[in-house]
Amino acid sequence: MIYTVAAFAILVTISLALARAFMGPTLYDRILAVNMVGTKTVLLIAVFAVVSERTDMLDIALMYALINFIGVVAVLKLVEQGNFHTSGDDGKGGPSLK
Amino acid sequence: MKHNLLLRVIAKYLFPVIALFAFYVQFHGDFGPGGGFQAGVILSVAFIFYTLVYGLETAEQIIPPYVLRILASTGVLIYAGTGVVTMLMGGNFLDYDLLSLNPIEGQHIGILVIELGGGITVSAIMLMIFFAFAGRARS
Amino acid sequence: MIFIELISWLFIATGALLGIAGGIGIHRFPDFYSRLHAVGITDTLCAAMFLIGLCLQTGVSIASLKLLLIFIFLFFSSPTATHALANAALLGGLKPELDEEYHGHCFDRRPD
Amino acid sequence: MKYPVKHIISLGVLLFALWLGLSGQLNALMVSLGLASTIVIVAITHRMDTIDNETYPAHMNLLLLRFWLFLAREVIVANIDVIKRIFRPGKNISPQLFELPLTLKTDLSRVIYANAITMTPGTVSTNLDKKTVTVHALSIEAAQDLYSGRMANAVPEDYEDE
Amino acid sequence: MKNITVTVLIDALIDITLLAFLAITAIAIIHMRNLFVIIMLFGIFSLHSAGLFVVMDAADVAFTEAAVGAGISTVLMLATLALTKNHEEKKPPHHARLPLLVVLITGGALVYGTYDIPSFGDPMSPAQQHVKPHYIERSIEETGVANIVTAVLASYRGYDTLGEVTVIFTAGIGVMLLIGGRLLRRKKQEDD
Amino acid sequence: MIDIIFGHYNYWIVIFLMMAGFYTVISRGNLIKKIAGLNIFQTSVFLLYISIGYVSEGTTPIIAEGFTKYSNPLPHVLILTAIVVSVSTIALGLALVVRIKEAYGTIEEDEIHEQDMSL
Repeated sequence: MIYTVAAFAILVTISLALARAFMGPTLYDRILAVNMVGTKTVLLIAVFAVVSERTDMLDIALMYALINFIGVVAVLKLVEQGNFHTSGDDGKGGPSLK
Repeated sequence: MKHNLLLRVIAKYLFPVIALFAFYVQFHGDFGPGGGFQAGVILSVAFIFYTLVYGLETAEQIIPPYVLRILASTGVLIYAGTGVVTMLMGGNFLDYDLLSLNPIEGQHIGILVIELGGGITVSAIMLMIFFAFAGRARS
Repeated sequence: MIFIELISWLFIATGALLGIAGGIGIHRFPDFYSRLHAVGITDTLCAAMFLIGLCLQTGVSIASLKLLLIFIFLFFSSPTATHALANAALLGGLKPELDEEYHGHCFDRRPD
Repeated sequence: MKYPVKHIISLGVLLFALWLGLSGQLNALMVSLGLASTIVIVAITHRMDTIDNETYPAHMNLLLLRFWLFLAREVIVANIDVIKRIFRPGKNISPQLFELPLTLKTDLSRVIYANAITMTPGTVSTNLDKKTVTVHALSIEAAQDLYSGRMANAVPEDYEDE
Repeated sequence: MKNITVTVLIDALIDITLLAFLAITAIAIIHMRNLFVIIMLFGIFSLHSAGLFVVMDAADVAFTEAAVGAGISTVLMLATLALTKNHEEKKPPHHARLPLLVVLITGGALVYGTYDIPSFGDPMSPAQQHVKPHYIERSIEETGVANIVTAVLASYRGYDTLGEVTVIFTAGIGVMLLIGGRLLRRKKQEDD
Repeated sequence: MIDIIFGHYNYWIVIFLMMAGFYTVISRGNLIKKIAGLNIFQTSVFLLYISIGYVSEGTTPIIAEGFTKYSNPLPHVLILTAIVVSVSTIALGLALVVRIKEAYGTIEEDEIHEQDMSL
């Protein structure tokens, strides 16, 4: 029973984040929402894995927890340097994005 | 982004963990979800993360592009080579039963080896693709 | 036995409420930087509550160890992501809506 | 690099323990594969180390555990505060952006501090360098709390580096 | 399986909701014109589909989708964006009526076709009858591998997988041929 | 009636996604957006396969004690490799986009056509 409540709450949270992702005035609001959806998906998968007693599936949640933020790092790189090859130590900024 | 202290340190500590997880996924395809394809992608993601933070030059010092090219073809060769070995042992192509005296054991070895081949190819190719995209802007 | 069950239910229910509160938070707060704080709730305490609750359900096993690892990794990666995002927004030229009243006071020296 | 061998061994042991925890299979094949993967990763990490010259802390001391307990309490208190701000009607936040001078000595403790700031809702670290950390706070109280240096004092110093 | 009814309920709940989210996200992706936003929405798209794969009992697929969606594809698309330096899609000059018509007709035909498909999750559907029983019952004795997907992937359909690995290899070579080298400055050649 | 709706909901959404991707590919001129549409199309095909392989009250095809009903592993195998192949082919498409941008200076289809015509 509590699992259904948990899954439902996570889905409600995801839908709220999704609304922010579609409305979000700036690009960063949208990325924030994507990030939040990511964390909630980790929890959703964990809840599902425990309730269906297939704890193998926890590996998927584990991997999401590990690598979900790479996309944000890539965005930071793009905003900061405007390319993907410099290490950015020269302190030159890239083009700013609105 | 070496001057970004937080990312630099986090990349340093998280890289071995992601890489170890990739290896875990690689070798536990028999028991749980996972296998060569997923492991290859995760391993390449670990390197991509490192590249994003430390820059392409540093990453290319650690794994030079020619090593990636060799690894990518090695993976396919391991896969196809397993098939050729089973043929030389008198069976069909990719007939793992012959790899050991016990067919089950042979299957296990065969699956482990070809998953390894797949994993090496996928990770090398993904990283190669990323390096190609990232390095294109240099002139 | 039923006691542990009840405690875990309590944890999960709290986590659920916290998650929804964070979800409402990202709509209530006016600008990007303050929304970061609302997401902070769902990323930390909500996730912790869920994972502890699930841990109590599974008992001591590989599964609970993995839940614990999810918890640890989430606590490494989610602040990193938030920091990277805030940094990107700051570098990308997004101005925060600051409070006029305290702004000069707090900006450069320690208030006494 | 004062104690490279010590660092390598500690990293290796940590990774191998992680492997055993993830795998849970104790047959010879899996353990040896785990050992092999650990060695490969340690070799790659070592290669990275020699290039950018940074080390791993060899000790996971009790200070870190105490800090986590401290952080857990902070996170709960801060969460309650932010939730109150979400549900109280009207405008009840006073966002601040300020630079906080850092007194911590090593990179690792600076990063731990910045992540701890981010983890407590109400404050987010938006930029970090050797001397300062830029923080966005939701309220003046949260900002003052950071200025008081309570959290910075609790961060464990990794005194083996540098 | 003490939780069977709960599992079925949660299955249905997550399945229906996430599919609806997917549809909404797809509409948003079509609607948005900022390419950066589209790439970010793709992250959500991938997360939802990974969640759906988990619910539809495809752990391996979910794993792959998660690894690819969270890591590679976002980064690659951002890298392309960095290279093309084009962040805004041009407004289409006219309303696309013909494509809409084509899509509506095709979609209508496909929906009409679904009436002959067995219901979702029907254990007696033809797709479940052919080779599946063999895989489920015999794979553990024939290969000794608990994960049937791995057994099928690596053993029963090893040829297929060899082909797939070769395709990936070839795609990698293609990318290297296209953009592998450094960008040659055309200006310099013209100057000479 | 309700059976038909719940039994075919998945397929309808899949068809919707497929058509959404198709529409994006044929109606939009921006090449990156076209690739995004292609990606939606691919995901819909993945979902279709996995939906067909699903068995209600079943579980993941990893043999464990206490489970008897498993979903069909064959679609999983096909889609698992298809996802990795799809990302490498998408990378190939993106590489082509990069080359087109370098050659034409634009990634809008109509502008590329114009330049081709004016030659």
